[in-house]
Amino acid sequence: MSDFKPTYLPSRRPAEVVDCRELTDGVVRLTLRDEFIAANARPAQFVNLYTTNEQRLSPRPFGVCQAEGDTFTLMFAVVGKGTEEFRHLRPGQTVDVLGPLGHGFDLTRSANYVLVGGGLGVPPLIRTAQELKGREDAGCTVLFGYRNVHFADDDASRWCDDVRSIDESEGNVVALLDRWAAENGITADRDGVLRPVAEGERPFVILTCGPLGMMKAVSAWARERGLETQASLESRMGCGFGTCVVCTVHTTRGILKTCHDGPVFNTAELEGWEAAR
Amino acid sequence: MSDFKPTYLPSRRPAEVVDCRELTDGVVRLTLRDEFIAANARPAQFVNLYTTNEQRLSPRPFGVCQAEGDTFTLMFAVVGKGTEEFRHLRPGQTVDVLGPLGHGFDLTRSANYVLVGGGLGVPPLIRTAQELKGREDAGCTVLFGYRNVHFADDDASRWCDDVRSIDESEGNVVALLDRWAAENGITADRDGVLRPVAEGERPFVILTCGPLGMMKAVSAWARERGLETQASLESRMGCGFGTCVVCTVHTTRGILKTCHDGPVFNTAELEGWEAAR
Amino acid sequence: MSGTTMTQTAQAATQAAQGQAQGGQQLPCYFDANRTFTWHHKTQVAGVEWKNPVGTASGTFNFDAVRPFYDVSQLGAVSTKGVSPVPWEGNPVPRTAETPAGSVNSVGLQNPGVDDYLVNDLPRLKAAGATVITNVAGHSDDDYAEVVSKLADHESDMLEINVSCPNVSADGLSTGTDPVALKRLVKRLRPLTDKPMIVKLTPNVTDIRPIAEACIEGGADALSMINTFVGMRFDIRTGKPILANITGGVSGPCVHPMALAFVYKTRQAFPEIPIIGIGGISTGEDALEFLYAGANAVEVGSAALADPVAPLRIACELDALLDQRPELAQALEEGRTWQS
Amino acid sequence: MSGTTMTQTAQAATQAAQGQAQGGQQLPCYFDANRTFTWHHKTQVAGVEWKNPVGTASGTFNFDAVRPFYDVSQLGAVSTKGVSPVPWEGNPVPRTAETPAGSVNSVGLQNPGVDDYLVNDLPRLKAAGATVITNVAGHSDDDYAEVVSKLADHESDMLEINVSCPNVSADGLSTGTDPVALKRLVKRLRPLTDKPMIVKLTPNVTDIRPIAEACIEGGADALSMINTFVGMRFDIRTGKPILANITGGVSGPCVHPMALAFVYKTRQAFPEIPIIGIGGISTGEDALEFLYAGANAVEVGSAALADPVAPLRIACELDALLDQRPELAQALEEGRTWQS
Ligand SMILES: Cc1cc2nc3c(=O)[nH]c(=O)nc-3n(C[C@H](O)[C@H](O)[C@H](O)COP(=O)(O)OP(=O)(O)OC[C@H]3O[C@@H](n4cnc5c(N)ncnc54)[C@H](O)[C@@H]3O)c2cc1C
Ligand SMILES: Cc1cc2nc3c(=O)[nH]c(=O)nc-3n(C[C@H](O)[C@H](O)[C@H](O)COP(=O)(O)OP(=O)(O)OC[C@H]3O[C@@H](n4cnc5c(N)ncnc54)[C@H](O)[C@@H]3O)c2cc1C
Ligand SMILES: Cc1cc2nc3c(=O)[nH]c(=O)nc-3n(C[C@H](O)[C@H](O)[C@H](O)COP(=O)(O)O)c2cc1C
Ligand SMILES: Cc1cc2nc3c(=O)[nH]c(=O)nc-3n(C[C@H](O)[C@H](O)[C@H](O)COP(=O)(O)O)c2cc1C
Ligand code: FES
Ligand code: FES
Repeated sequence: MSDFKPTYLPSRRPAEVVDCRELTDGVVRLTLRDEFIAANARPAQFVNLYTTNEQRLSPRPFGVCQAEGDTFTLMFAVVGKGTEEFRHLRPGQTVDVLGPLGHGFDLTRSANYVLVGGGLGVPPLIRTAQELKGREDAGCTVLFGYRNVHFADDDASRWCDDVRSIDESEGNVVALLDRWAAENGITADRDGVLRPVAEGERPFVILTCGPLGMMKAVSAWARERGLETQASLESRMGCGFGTCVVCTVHTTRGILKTCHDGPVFNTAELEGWEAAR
Repeated sequence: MSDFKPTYLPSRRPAEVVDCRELTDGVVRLTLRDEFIAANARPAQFVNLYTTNEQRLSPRPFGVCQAEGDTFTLMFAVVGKGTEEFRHLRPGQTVDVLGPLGHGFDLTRSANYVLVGGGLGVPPLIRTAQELKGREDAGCTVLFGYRNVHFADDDASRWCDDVRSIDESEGNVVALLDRWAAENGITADRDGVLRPVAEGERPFVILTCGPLGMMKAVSAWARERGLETQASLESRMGCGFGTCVVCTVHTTRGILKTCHDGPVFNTAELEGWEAAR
Repeated sequence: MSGTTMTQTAQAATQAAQGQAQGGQQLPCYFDANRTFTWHHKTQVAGVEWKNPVGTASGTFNFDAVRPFYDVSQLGAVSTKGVSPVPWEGNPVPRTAETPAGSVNSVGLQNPGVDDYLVNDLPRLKAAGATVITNVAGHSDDDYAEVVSKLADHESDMLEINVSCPNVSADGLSTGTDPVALKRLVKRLRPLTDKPMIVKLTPNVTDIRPIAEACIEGGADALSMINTFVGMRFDIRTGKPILANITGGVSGPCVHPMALAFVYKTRQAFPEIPIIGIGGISTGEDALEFLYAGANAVEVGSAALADPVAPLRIACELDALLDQRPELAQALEEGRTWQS
Repeated sequence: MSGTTMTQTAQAATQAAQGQAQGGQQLPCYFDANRTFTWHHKTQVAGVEWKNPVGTASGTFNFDAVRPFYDVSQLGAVSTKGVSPVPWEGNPVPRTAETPAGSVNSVGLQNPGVDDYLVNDLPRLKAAGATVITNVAGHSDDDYAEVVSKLADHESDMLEINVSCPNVSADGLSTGTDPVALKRLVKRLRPLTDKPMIVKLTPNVTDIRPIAEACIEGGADALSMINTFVGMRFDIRTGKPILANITGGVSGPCVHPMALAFVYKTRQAFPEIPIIGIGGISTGEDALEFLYAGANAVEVGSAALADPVAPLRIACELDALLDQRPELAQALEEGRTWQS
């Protein structure tokens, strides 16, 4: 890692492709070399990728999944033209990146973090598990819901001993949460009050990322049990770094930008969020 | 070569890059594989190349320089964004091509063809020399004018025994023509009448391609000596195959399209051409 | 709506068009016109049936130029180069300059005139089996009237009155920007022919709705939009405009989002009038967006300059997309649209 | 005009920006803002000196967002997000969709209002050494008057009256399309401030000249153009518009040729009025074309969304291009243009 301390952050720049492979049909893990991102990307921060097709100038934001040495990985689903292009990246090629961007999960508390992910919401949670691995004062449980193939369990298991997952044939991620809650003696009584945390025990904090419906269900589930939830949101972005104001979200703190003030928000501050849509 | 006789010509398609090398600073020889172009490109016909930059959709026309087997070569100067891109093509990559396009030199006469080229006008003339090589009823002399490096002499010499060239430090191509004329007893008398072609001797025909000023000078020189000149013209093109009518040229036959009716025109039919501009 | 031939063929075409991936670079499209086409989804424009919703746009189709590349009768329709009463020379060269994801041209409606058209172009196009839209150009109301009268007894399937070309009049403006003049013109042309009359509109206006209204009130059977935007480029070596005519008309993918808004706004204001969407179409998906905006059909322009077979490829891609959208396909077939 | 530092640096920057070639693929640009800048070529806009001719366009510059990336005082000027009398919420999301070589946005002028601006934004921008153009937004003449009055005693260097945003009013039209309303507005604002007042024009008009004339007669010190074109996109999976607001404003490289024509036509009609060229600039060469069209300066918009340092990179590239064009550089420095 270099000692160079520039006044200004590096802006958009090419990053070398180290590896690019399909984990399952249409889900790709991309490893890129960029010292700055590898050294600085906090859990749930994201990077913009840019296509080489000069007709497509908008950023494609992706949560950083893992960071090691001077490389980092992303994990993405092929859903449109940009991801279709990135799927075909090969080692030695470059792709333009900008980042790390946004504000990630707040992991400052000494807590047992429960990482609840669905579909392609799992990458930022894997980075979170990685970050928590070194922490003596924090615990980590991973609960992932997949459509079918459990594509991210291996990567998550590198950083967390307690990875559980489920797919559509078996149920959804809330079922996993229920099971986990039962094991940990967490119950929602009639008043939605959590069994009090025992003296000296760490509180539980839910971190979630995935489809909107899933995150809302998780947040509602947690609220009923008196647990804090931090959710990493998605939004169509015009810049990704706080300039264009196209990615707004209504919060108790006012209208904020998903890219710059988020993507992570405490769900308590998301106005009428669990009900809306 | 395949026996397939389709009803319709192949349209725009990718061609494999076989070789791409810089002959001198900013002049590139590009070898592409395309059976159809290799088999069909007549002298002074051209092909369109298309960039991969999706902001640049206009065709880049280039005269076919040589055709061998299922490959053909182009020779181009790096002058702008498209040629800058093509300069970096590497074997195994592809580039989109369309062609062969246009009407080339009329070589039906039994004649001694004098190929007068300047700068990047030489490629179609090299293809012409190649075509004439097999002809018992035709002669071929190549006269090339360069800015400095004689980059195309080697390629021309593959097809023609009589290649002469000149660069700016030595004079211009009209000086070469003068020398050639003297050797061949061609003189312009006061009335601009050529020494009559002797019985049984083949007439001389000038074929020229290069900068406009050069072609006009060559055409004027030839007219003074009673020689026919065919010139291969350039024009900014919108399609290259006769649809968009942006490449017009005024002729005695009316307003014609450089791409479809040319690029080769007998200079006698180009209205006020030698004088204009 | 029969046979699986086309479904398969069109899918193959679409796949080929989307390109097979190769080391991060998309293989450019290669569409083979040497095959049999079966169309599943026709449309209607002002009562005229198109065998598919994809036509060519005026000035970007030339029979002699493209007949070596594909069977023009397979298109929904072909719109010809603008035809004027007498031959027009057009503008000096250079007439084209490249722009980001587009180009700007100043052809200036060069054409050999209506008499030549009726002898040399139209009969051959009809003999080739094409559904022909004759595009009509003029410098004055008299010009238009003369051409429309001469066309009335000949075999075009539709007329398309170009009131929008920014090249011809002194400062790039045209009848198409003035509702009063436009209504007068359309009213005058209406009785001169029984053929369905499309009026083709310019985007260089503040509000398209009064313009569209003028056409409808004047008796237009359909609208097509958009023609080109006024634009220009400079040569940074000389500091001079690239086009000899200084300004020209911008077209290509760059105008697609604007063209969609023109069609959508017109459709919202006028639920019934048939609309042909034009502007920046280079894939079946681009065409589909126009159908969702409320168009009955589309015309492909600049894309046909970058690849002569593009209109046919796009027709194939759209046919496959419509296979998956029976509701939209049904509406078009019945002369309705997605928005009506 | 001293020192060779910048010439070399700017050339290096330009080369980096043009990309080093690598196996047929251009290496994307990488501009390093961690260095010292020396500018050779300043310009003047309505008597205000810009240290170079490149500013940022309104809505595509946010101090907090870009200060980590570069020193904003190095730009010719920065135009702020439109400021309204009270906070505006803007439109619902999604507010952006991709278009060919551009994008369409429907932010709807969200901003925290002029009082917040005067406390939180302006002082910090000035403290950072920026030349500040405060962009003014309004739904009514009163709105504009209120903002301009409040700004009058504060430290912006120029005001830019946005009479053109297609997002705010019901159907995407605005004061900027009506010469009478526009002249009335500018006349009313003129006496409210001593600051140089730029009027920013919309391209969604039939003819820019009467619009420009209205501004000049109303007392505008300068014009900036263009704002965005009305456009939209559809989601082909749902058949619905992508933007929650249905239509939005199109910007990016796609509008460059149109923007050049707007500037050129205005300059031909009005040789004296200072003009800031805006639209589709993503390289120094794009900016240079505006100067050849007759602009005194330029503003960079969308390019700054695809790369925060783009305006500074473009300023470097343009500085190097002007080194080779002493005549043009001289004209700008003296407050003249290439066309005057
Ligand atoms: C903060 C953040 C983190 C994300 N992290 C991941 C991740 O780790 N893995 C992953 O698979 N996906 C992630 N996404 C979603 C991802 O950005 C989109 O799937 C991707 O941009 C689609 O690009 P495309 O070109 O294939 O789609 P297209 O539909 O062709 O894209 C067109 C435009 O729409 C935008 N767009 C389309 N879908 C989305 C979307 N869901 N969210 C935001 N913009 C969209 C694109 O960025 C582009 O500008 C994240 C999104 C955000 C906002
Ligand atoms: C029939 C024909 C044959 C040609 N053969 C050759 C050849 O064998 N070798 C060679 O080096 N050059 C040849 N040229 C010129 C060549 O087409 C241009 O140099 C090339 O298109 C420049 O592309 P660019 O992207 O580098 O330039 P840019 O300036 O970036 O191109 C911008 C646009 O302008 C067009 N353009 C620019 N310069 C020319 C030009 N001189 N002629 C036509 N269009 C131009 C481009 O095609 C493109 O559409 C030929 C031109 C024609 C018309
Ligand atoms: C070279 C060229 C010539 C054109 N000539 C005509 C014409 O004669 N009449 C007309 O109505 N439109 C003409 N147009 C406009 C097109 O028909 C079409 O409206 C426009 O190009 C937008 O579509 P596109 O983006 O698909 O090209 C011409 C366009 C081009 C590019
Ligand atoms: C996201 C976004 C927000 C914008 N907001 C404003 C604004 O508040 N006021 C304004 O006058 N123009 C606004 N514009 C228009 C730009 O300032 C500029 O005129 C336009 O984008 C064209 O320039 P470009 O092609 O370089 O982007 C906005 C543009 C974008 C892309
Ligand atoms: S995406 Fe631009 S502010 Fe969030
Ligand atoms: S370039 Fe289109 S007709 Fe010649």
